Amino acid sequence: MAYRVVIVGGGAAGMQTALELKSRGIEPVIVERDIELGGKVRGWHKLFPTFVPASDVLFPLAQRVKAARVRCFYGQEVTDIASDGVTLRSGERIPADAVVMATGFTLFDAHRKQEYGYGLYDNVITSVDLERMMNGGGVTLADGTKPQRIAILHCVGSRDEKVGQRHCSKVCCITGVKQAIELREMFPDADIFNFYMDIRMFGPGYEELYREAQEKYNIHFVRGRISEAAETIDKRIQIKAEDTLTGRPLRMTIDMLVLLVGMSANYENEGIAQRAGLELAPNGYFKTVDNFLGAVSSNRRGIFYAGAVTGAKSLADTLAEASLTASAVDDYLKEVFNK
Amino acid sequence: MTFFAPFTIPFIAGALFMFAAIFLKWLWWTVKLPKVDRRLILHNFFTRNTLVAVWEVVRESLLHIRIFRVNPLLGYMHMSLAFGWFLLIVVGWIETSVYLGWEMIPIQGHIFFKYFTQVNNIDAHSALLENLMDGLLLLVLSGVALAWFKRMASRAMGMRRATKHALYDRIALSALWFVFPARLVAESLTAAIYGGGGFLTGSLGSWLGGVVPTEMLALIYEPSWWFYSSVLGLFFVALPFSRYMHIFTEIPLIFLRRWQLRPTLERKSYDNFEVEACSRCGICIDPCQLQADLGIHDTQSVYYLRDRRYNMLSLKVANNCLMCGRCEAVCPVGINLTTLRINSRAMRRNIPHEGRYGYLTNIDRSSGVGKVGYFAGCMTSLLPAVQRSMMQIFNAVGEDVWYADKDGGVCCGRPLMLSGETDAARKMVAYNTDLFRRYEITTLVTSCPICLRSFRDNYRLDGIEVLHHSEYIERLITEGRLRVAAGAEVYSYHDPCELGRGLKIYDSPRRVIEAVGTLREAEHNRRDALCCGGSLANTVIDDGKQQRIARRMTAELEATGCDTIVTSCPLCQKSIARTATRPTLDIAEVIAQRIVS
Amino acid sequence: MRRASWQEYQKEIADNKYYYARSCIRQNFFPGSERAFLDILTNDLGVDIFDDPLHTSCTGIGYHSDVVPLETIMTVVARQFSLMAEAGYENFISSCITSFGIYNEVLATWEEFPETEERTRRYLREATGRELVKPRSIAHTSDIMFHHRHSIARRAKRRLVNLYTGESLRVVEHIGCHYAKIFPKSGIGGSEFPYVLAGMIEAWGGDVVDYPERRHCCGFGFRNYLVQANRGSSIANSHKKLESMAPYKPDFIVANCPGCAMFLDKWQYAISEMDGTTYGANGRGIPVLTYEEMAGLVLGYDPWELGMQFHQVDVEPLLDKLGVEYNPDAKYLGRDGKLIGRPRAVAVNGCGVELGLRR
Amino acid sequence: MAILNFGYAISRPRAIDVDNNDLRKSNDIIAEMPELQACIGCGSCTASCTAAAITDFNFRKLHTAVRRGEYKGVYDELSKCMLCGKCRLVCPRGINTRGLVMLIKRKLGDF
Repeated sequence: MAYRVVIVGGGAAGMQTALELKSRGIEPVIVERDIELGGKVRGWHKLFPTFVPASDVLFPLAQRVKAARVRCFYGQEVTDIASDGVTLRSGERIPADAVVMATGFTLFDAHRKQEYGYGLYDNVITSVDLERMMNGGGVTLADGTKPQRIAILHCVGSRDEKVGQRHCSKVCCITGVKQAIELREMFPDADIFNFYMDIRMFGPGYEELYREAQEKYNIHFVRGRISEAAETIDKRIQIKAEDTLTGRPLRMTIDMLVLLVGMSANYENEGIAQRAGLELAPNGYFKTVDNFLGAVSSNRRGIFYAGAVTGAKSLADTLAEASLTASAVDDYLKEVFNK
Repeated sequence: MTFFAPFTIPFIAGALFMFAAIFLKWLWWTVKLPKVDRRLILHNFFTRNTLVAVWEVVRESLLHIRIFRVNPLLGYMHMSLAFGWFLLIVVGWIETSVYLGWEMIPIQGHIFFKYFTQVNNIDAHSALLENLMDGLLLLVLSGVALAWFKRMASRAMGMRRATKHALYDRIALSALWFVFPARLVAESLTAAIYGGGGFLTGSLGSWLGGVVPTEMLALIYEPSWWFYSSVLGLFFVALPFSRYMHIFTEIPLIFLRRWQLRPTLERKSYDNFEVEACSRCGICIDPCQLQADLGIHDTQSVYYLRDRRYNMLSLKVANNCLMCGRCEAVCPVGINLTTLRINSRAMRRNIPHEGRYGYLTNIDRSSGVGKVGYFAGCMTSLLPAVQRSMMQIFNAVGEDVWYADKDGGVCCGRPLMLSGETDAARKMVAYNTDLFRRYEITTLVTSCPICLRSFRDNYRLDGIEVLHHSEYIERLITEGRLRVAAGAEVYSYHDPCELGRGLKIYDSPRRVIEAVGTLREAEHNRRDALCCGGSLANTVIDDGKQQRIARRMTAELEATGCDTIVTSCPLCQKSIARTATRPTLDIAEVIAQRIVS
Repeated sequence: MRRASWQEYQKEIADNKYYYARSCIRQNFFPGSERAFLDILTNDLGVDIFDDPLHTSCTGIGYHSDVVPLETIMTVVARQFSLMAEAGYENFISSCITSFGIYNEVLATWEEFPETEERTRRYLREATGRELVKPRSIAHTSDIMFHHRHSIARRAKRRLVNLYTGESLRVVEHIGCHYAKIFPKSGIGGSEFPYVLAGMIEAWGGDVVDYPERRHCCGFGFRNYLVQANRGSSIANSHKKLESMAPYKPDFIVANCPGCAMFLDKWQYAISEMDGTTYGANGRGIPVLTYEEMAGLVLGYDPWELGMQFHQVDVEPLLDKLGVEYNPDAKYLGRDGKLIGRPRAVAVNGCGVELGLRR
Repeated sequence: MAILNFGYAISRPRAIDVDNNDLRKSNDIIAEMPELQACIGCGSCTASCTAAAITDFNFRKLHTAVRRGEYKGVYDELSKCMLCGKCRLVCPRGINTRGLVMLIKRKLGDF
């Protein structure tokens, strides 16, 4: 009889872990809170830095999960976990030989940065909204017209003590560059400004894309964080920032403000961790044993992590880590049960 | 006897127009010469220089010896056209004189002599003269054929690219191509109808007489002379405005140059002689690394001079030049290409306002005491190892040195000159001159060839000996003050443009290197050495292009199999080091490593 | 306000029994407003409020201008609190935004650095023989007015509606910086979208204008105004706000800070004199009201009783829109019925004088 | 109306006013040398600058200001540059700084 591993979360991390486990002859069970698989990548338009459609990654993954006949619970929320199984909100318990936490992250709620007027001004949107617009009917202002001037603000809900988000969300910088290029292609005559504190281009091809955005696509990069946004009488948005490179305040009126929202730890992590005796990092993500050989292991044997549940990660990193998780689970099962 | 026929009118009009235009041009340029230049002419007129100039005119304007040196076939083409035509005129004149005695006849009488012998029934059947004239015609025709060939396949002529021409030139060029074939046809037809002619026109004539009906020959006889006269006239009218003006410009240029006139950083009338003396032979295109390495085809000296001459010089063309001097080194006319280019940049300079560089007053960042001054240069401050090596050398020989810019100094001004901001550069020149004078140094050593060039060419430092550090080190070694240990190390040396072609310093660095190791020459060296691409003179090409130029140059140095690449310019060293796979050192570093105490 | 987030920033406000601390600027420039506050609370709402003649300036202006040291101001604040305790009250309300900021700052400092509180207790004891008793609650008087806004609405004689058009009046509200920018939690609605004045305006029938520079400072800034060399910077801030709000054609401005009300009003005069720009209708200024004046007009008080003749910018056009009956001839009459003097007629001030003569 | 003198004037805002700045020259400059946009503000140019060592010349600030449409005083400031080219050698993004100095001067200057 095959060992059974419950994977909490059916996003990219969960699916990839399931497939890897299956190929190792272990029976994965995915518990997904939503009504379908895919997680945060669902609804995303294109992936950085190569502009590959997100569906080109997500669909094959979901297809393979389906083809592998992985058992999935949909619309079920896990409230408690232990190394021998998980408990659903309904009270039902799914026993297992090991558990993988792949619940990912929560998007930072841009409402919390009140000064940017998200939810208050029509043309303040988040990077996620922009992806949805690109994936759907296209990008326009609320009144259906084309934006002439667009600002993209980096680090909304990242590296911000004021909202308790000390960490860098890692993927927003490159997303901002990617979206700036996409906007430039949609609106060749628009002025596009990226407001940033630091530009962190850590991945392969990222720096090259950044430079292309600057030189080829003529994106203006302003080193300074927008301090506040206000609506003008004609429904445009007046923003204020410091252009730190000239050491002077800067103000301008734009048609659209895109907030690059960061990744937050799930609110539920705290309760789950407390009850399961798991350690959390100060930023609310689950804490791994270490960053090296124990990068996917929790402090409780039999409970493993995959993907952004332990910190902000790109899709590429998440997929890679999921395979690692499966391998670690395999090793654990062999060690514990085959002795 | 009559020496007039209606068909000669185009020729006469063209010739009159041409000589008038040339005369006016010469006059205008000469009148506009600055006082200094006119004084130089007066001063040198009755000297041996004038005779030397005459000889040079023969060698260069007629025989084109220098082009022969670059490429014999190309040289032959130029020589056959220039010297052949010249002889045709001279021998033609002798021919008429032989038949008619020393009678003065109008110029068209000489040119269209074959026609007028028939009109005037002159008995002109000297086989020697006819064959000689046909031989000369054949010589010129061979030149024309080569010119055609060069258009079609310039590579065969030893050139990768042929010159692209302006409209004026196309007219003159097309006319010129037809001049001699037209003459051949006209003279052959004459021979066909009336007999006579040498081995070329005579044979062609008798063949034509055999195959073409007589009525037909009679019908095209007159038009053939009309055609010949017309293309000649057209060529003459176009000549003063086309590149063929070089024929008549090179002659005065040779004299002026022998009389010591030179172009300067500011434009002046003398420049016209240099600019219009360009025959657009295109020899300057091939050595240009912008062309060879980057495929840039619009900025080489030939195009630059063309654009400047026709007042269509764009700033980009003026600025897109490394000023490496490789073109200047091969220019058969000896035009001062880099100086001209600088002064056309200067024309579009900014007008500096009074307060500009006001911050230079009361600044002194020098240190140390000594009669020998060391000026590292701005770039050298990015290469601390060079400075440290120089200090080691100074210490080893116990030299007391005054350091002009150990803590960062004021630029020598040459970068500004290269960008055409000559007047701004003068402020740096004044500042640095004053600094050197104030510390009463007697020797000034610099490790930057750019600074060295400005110190020698643009500063007035009488009483101060200005040396490149390679010259200084060479002297220390020769005088026995500095003892160095020779080793087994194999070096290859890169000649910096400013040092080599700019200041003709090729041997000092080589002797210094040979004192400590083996030197292997790269494929292009000394006068032919490649530029590193980092040149300050070019503000158009981007970083990637600079690197491509450097990479090819570095590859040549590495192909020598050397252990270490040596150069003696901080800018070159930076360019080489980023593209080389083996250590790149300044000459001072090489020596400092080998000092025997 | 379109934004409901103000509800995230709430604070406890006592319903009754207030100890009233006055404002230096308002006593001098808007004496009618403080009077009106006491009248409205006592007479209209029947609330117990104690106006203590013993309390002093909080010395905040001196503190922010670097002439009063921290220890001194803490001791002064401690004295006000102990006076309140002696009078038998525990809900401290301040008429001044600067003072409100000071009280909050001092209390927070005592909280964070208990040794400063100990020291202050000692100083207070040594200097006055009093014991420090900390208040149960601290509020600004606009908080109190906000707290009772619905009671006032029920008693209202008129609403903030333009009599001629039937439309709600467009009101620019301006919140003093020290109300919530120092401690966002200390203000109703926080620092980004404070609701304290907006709540009153909405409760009384007006429309709140949300304009780009709404959050910007009026420019008073203590040293910015107090030092003449810096005054250009002070006026530039009001100028920026006025430029930003002008396209919305506000009917009046209401402020909850003594300095703001004063500067938004008086700088309009200075700007019109300096570069000829006025921001209200018909080449006049935009009237600037205190929230007590606004409340007073809603409750049917006489504008001259409210002290509105003290304004730089004429309020008559606003009174006309609201349908307030007033006696133009009584505007500059003192309590004894004699003329107290009339200001020179200028663009923003001088109703009843031919406009043509001035331009 | 007589302008009254109160002993002070309304201070000009210090902010870079992108809305009202004339960006045409700035756009021209960027179009001619797009690499200007590639500046990441590291400050190497200014740190190595020969002129900056003896005066307050700051190329990074100047070209950034130009990109925002702030031209006032830039020409005069850029005239402090000696064009020595050290900055070009140290720029991590390989920007042709000397070419830029000349381009900006040309666009803002007197020819």
